[in-house]
Amino acid sequence: MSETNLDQFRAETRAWLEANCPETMRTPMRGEKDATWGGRNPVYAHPDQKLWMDRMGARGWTVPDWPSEYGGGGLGPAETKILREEMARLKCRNPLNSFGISMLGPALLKYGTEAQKLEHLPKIARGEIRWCQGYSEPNAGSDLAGLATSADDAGDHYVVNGQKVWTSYADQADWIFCLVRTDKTSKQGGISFVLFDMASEGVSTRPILLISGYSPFCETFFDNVKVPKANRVHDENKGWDVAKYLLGHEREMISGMGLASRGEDPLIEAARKGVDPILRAQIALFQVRSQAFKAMSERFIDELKAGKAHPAQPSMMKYYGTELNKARHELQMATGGSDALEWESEASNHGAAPRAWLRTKANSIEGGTSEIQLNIIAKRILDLPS
Amino acid sequence: MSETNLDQFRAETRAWLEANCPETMRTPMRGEKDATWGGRNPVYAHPDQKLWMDRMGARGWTVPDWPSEYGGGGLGPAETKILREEMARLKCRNPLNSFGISMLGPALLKYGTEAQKLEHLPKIARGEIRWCQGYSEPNAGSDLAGLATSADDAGDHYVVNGQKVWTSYADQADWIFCLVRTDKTSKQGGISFVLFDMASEGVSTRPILLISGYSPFCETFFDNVKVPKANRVHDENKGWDVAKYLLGHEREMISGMGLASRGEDPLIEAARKGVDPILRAQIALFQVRSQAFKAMSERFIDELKAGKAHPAQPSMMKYYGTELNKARHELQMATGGSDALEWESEASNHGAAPRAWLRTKANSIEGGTSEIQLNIIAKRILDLPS
Amino acid sequence: MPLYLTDEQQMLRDTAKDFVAEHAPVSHMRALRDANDATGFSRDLWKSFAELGLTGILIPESENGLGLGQVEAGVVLEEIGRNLSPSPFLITAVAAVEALKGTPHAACWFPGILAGDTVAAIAIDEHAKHDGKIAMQAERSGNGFRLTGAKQFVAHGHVADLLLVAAATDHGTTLFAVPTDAKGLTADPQRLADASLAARLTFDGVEVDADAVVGEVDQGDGPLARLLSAGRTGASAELLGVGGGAMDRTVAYLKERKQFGQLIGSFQALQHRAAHLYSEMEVARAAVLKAQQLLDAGEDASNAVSVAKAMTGLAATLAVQEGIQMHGGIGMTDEYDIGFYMKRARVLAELFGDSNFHADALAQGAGY
Amino acid sequence: MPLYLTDEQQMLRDTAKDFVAEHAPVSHMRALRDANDATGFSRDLWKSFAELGLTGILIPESENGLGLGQVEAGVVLEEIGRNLSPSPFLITAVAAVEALKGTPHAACWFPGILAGDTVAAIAIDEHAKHDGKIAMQAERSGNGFRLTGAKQFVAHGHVADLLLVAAATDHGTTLFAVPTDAKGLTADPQRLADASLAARLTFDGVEVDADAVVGEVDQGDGPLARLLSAGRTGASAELLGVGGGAMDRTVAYLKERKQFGQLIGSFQALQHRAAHLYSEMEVARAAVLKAQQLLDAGEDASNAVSVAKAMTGLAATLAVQEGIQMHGGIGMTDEYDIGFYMKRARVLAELFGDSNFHADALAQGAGY
Repeated sequence: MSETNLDQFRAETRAWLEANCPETMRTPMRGEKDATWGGRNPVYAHPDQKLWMDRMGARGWTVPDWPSEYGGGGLGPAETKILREEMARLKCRNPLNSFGISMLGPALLKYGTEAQKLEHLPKIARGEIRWCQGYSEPNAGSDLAGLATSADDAGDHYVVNGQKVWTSYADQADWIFCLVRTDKTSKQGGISFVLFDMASEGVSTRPILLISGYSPFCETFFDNVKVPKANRVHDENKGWDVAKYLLGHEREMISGMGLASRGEDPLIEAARKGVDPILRAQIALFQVRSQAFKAMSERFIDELKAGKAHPAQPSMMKYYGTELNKARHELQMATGGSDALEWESEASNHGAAPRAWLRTKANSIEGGTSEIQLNIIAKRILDLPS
Repeated sequence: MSETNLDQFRAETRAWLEANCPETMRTPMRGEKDATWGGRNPVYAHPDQKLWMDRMGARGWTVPDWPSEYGGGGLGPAETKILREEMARLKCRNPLNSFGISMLGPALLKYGTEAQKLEHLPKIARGEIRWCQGYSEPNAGSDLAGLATSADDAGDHYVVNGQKVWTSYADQADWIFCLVRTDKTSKQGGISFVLFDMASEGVSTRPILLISGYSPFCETFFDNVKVPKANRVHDENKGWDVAKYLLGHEREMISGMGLASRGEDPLIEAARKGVDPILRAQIALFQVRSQAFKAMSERFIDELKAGKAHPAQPSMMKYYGTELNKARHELQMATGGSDALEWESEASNHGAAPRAWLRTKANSIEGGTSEIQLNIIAKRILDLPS
Repeated sequence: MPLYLTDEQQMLRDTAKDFVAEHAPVSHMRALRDANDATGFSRDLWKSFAELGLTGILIPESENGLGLGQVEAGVVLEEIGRNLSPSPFLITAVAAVEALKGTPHAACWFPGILAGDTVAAIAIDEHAKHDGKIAMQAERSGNGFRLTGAKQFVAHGHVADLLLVAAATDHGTTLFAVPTDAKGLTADPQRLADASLAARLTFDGVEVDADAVVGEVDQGDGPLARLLSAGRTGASAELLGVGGGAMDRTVAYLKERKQFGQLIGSFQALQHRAAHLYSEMEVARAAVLKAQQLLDAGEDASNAVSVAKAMTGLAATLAVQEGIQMHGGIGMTDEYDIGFYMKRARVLAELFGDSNFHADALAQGAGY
Repeated sequence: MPLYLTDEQQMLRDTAKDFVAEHAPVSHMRALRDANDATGFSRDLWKSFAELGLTGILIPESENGLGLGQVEAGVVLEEIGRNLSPSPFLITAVAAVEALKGTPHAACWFPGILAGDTVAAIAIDEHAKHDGKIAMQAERSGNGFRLTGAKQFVAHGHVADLLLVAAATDHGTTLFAVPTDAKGLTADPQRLADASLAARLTFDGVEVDADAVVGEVDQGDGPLARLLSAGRTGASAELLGVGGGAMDRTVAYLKERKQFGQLIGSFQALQHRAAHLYSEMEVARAAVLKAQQLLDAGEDASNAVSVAKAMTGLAATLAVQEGIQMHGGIGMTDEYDIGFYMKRARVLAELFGDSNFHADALAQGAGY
């Protein structure tokens, strides 16, 4: 697209967003509850969330760079960037949070059959189906090779038995993408990647109460769940390839956490109101890393799109971004003093600050611990010996 | 000794020190060159150094808690502490720096024969013989079990061949205490601890120029050096016990490094003159650890004397103290700015600050690296598995 | 005085260790939380403390207490910290007793404390950060004073019998011992992250008699300093227990959890981090004992107290952070106790000034 | 503009990499040091830089330069840093050129710079810490000014042909281009820790003409800001090379050194530290490129420049510290190059403001 056409695209985009993004969706989110997840049984803190999601979904702008035949916006990189910039300018909220968008979608685009893409991607784009991820197991932690959930061959389908843990929002999800063992003789080689409806017979979930007082994760149990083989993505026993590809996308998403959210940085706002001189120094030094990492995130995305990023670079982003986010919340707790210790009061928005702080402690654990990322960097980027 | 007698001892000690410690020996040392090492070929930056060493040596107060029959002061713990306090009060310089005092002496007191004690300890106490330590070897680094310097049995003596490295002041030392391999079939079990004169035929040294521009260490070569078996300390092949015992004493000494030297803390003095607010914060937080470690040093010495310290606690002291000392000098360099970068000028006292800073980088390497200390703490104190 | 526990102190430690672990382990705190307990601690447990004599640990023998010092109080506090036991011990038996000792208030309040009936609260903080500034006004009113203003982060403030309040008077600061049923005083208890309760207090022209003054009018800095020294040192000791408890659980977990077919405690990167943490905790322990001994010897301890509070804040924070990270996913679950350690450490780190506050105090004290 | 090097920039990098590694490797710097070289760099090497056109990298094509930007200058500086090559490039070809560009002084000085004959020096600092404060006086004197005062940390100050001096005038700061043979100007060269030379300058009533003013009288903040932005960003790029060079050598050493019968690079604790270091260096690299691109685009880059300088200071400092520690004993010897990296990093970290200075500037810029 030429410069002139891009300018025109920007003008049209701006006009459309101004006309279609409700005012309420241009205010900062007050917490996780304001996030829009869609799905069969959606929950909206405000009706404008649905309006905004539907409008964006209809244009495919929830997934602007996916092909339009799969419900995407069909935009090129330059247009996608313009859309992102214009949304930032207007402070538009994200119209749809979705593991379908950030994780499964890219994997389906790469490994899915045409039928799988046509079936699942448009529903993801429009927020009709909410997905969850079945990777971790109670005894496999960071060690996916120890995966035990079994999928026995029963002709045209598999029979799945086992247990997953840390399944994000499994109790609210409609479908799951799931790693299962189809061959017990090999470790990483015996894993397949399958999709199935959480309403299938034999699926049950149990929320896990976290130290933050919230339950974003579940234990998920499979008791003789029938999964059609047509729902397997990529070849049998090749699920590890899909999983690795998808984990890279997950890390990319999670690594954005070190950055301040759009709009004012609450840490800087607190510092402006006055903090002790040592905390001020700590915040200033944090800003150095935080702003440098912001540049790193931009560089990483640019390099990724240009195919210039080291394949293990997502590990570095995940490590650095999550550690930074933990540090940010430690500093925010310090600025808040005893106000930020209140757990239930109205004034504290029901303990938003301490709950968010505690929630960040999982950042460096979920999606591969910091230790795993450092191992990967050491081995795959620095080529250090075993 | 009763309280009254201790008070009397304090009064007498104070009077004696006031009468016998030259004024020049009550001024702060301006650098390593002001240290008194004694030996056959002593070097004194000021003649009072010799006077002060001789006077203290004659009373055995260079080693106040050694038995008087071996040249020590024969003082009990309470008197020793009083002497130390009174010396600190008068700001007396250390009369004698000596690896004989800090390392070999304690090992000889524990493992030496009566003849060895009588021969060596009094000369150490009076600063007549300067000792060096032959532990490290070029390919053995932190890994003493890989020790290769051989001592072949030749009846009443050994014939020693090999090479040591990092021998502190070997080019200025009179005698060496040295680990040699007397049995090649066992690793740590085949090592013996021997003493010999550096003037023996076949001994040669080569100073190692360090990044600080100084050469406190040497490579030391042994070419068919004859060492009488009577010079072996403890049993043959039991040198490892002596070495470990001695290393503990060395670490104890080195761990004192995290503490500011006597008198004004130069870091605080610099902070008082004005530093940027972030450096001020860093210095303040450093002071927390530095003063806490001062308490830890007191606690460690008290526990050690009472036999309450964990046998591996010297590793913790060595680790913490040396890392703290490196941090201290990083901060001092920051306070000094470009003044502290000058390497040769008169104003900078020939680069005292940057040379001292660079010197500290060896603290966490010599006498067992920080990594080795952390291994020891993990294994021997925390009992973590291999 | 050598910098380790005497045999007697060691014996007290053994007693306290067994007692607290048996009567108030972490499960006790969890049960109170799950029951949404409105008191913030168990009154029965407080009675048991009294029966052992512990509530009077700092009360002179002449007044029927144990007549012991900060070292001994710290021994108890460390076990309270290690077991995350909700208890008025720090505020009542340590900080308040230290402030009242030697004043006419002692005769009034000590018997109740000794009996395990009385609980005190301390109202100093007026902002979210402890900053040592007292702006709340106590105006002269008849024979006494009228207190107007607000305080926050007042542990046990909603159930206390006695309130120690610092307020500004004409020519300085004055410390008041205020009965909690005084008219015009309202307490709004808030559940904190660690499930403890602290109140926001509002003083709406609260009238107190002249004899509510602790020490002299305008001379409150003295008793306040004693209160804060004991409170800070005690909080440091409790933090030592919290950090130490977190570390012990974590090291134990490293020895039992397997990954990639190996005990995770055999991974060198974790070993080094655990060893570093051990070192920090040991150094913090020395700093606390130093402060306690100086206070007990009646020597100037202000620097040492700040070092102790700052260092335990740093070390315990590291302990709980490493604790959660090394536990991995299960460390994030409410079901495991390690998360409670993180929450409690945060609250104690903030109490009576955080590490930065005390580092800054050290710097100011050193003249920079 | 994507945040990576264009193909042309990548080609320049390859050229610079080969050229600097061949003509000015660390052994070149070592040889100069061992010879106690009094110039501080090799004039022949500077000529070679000129022959490649590099001395004019920022000089507009219309004035016979390469007309490139900060990104390209940084590419060269990174290789200079990686090889610890003593060179006037940063001060002369980057900072000074940027200050003189578009002024009448360009015509006077650029030809000499392009030819590799002219070397510049920059006299800003008046204290041991770069603090941005200019107190040195330039009094009106006849048609010109009389400069009195002292400057320090002036790289190449004793051999430069041109001196850019910031001084206080009646209503602001003025930047002067002073010939180094001016009467009353004395340069006292000092060997620094990294074996480079920097001068302490004394101005004893140095008379300069009015046309020595760069830009306008009292309006020196403009050219000074351009000079400092380019100098800081350039120093950041050089630090990236120093840190990167130290890291590369260290990682290589981890793959060759054995201890306890194993390559030390297989020890997980060292692997994690190396991986952390890699991450810091990558983040620093992004920060530098961001600042360079913003400067080249003519956008406000003051925050980005401070982030770059502060972040490279932190990352390179970690790189050299880990470098020495992981090399163990031999890292402490003068014979090994890794120590030179530590020394050079220290000097560059201090140049034009250290990490703390820039973190503080960020804080002030953000209004806290």
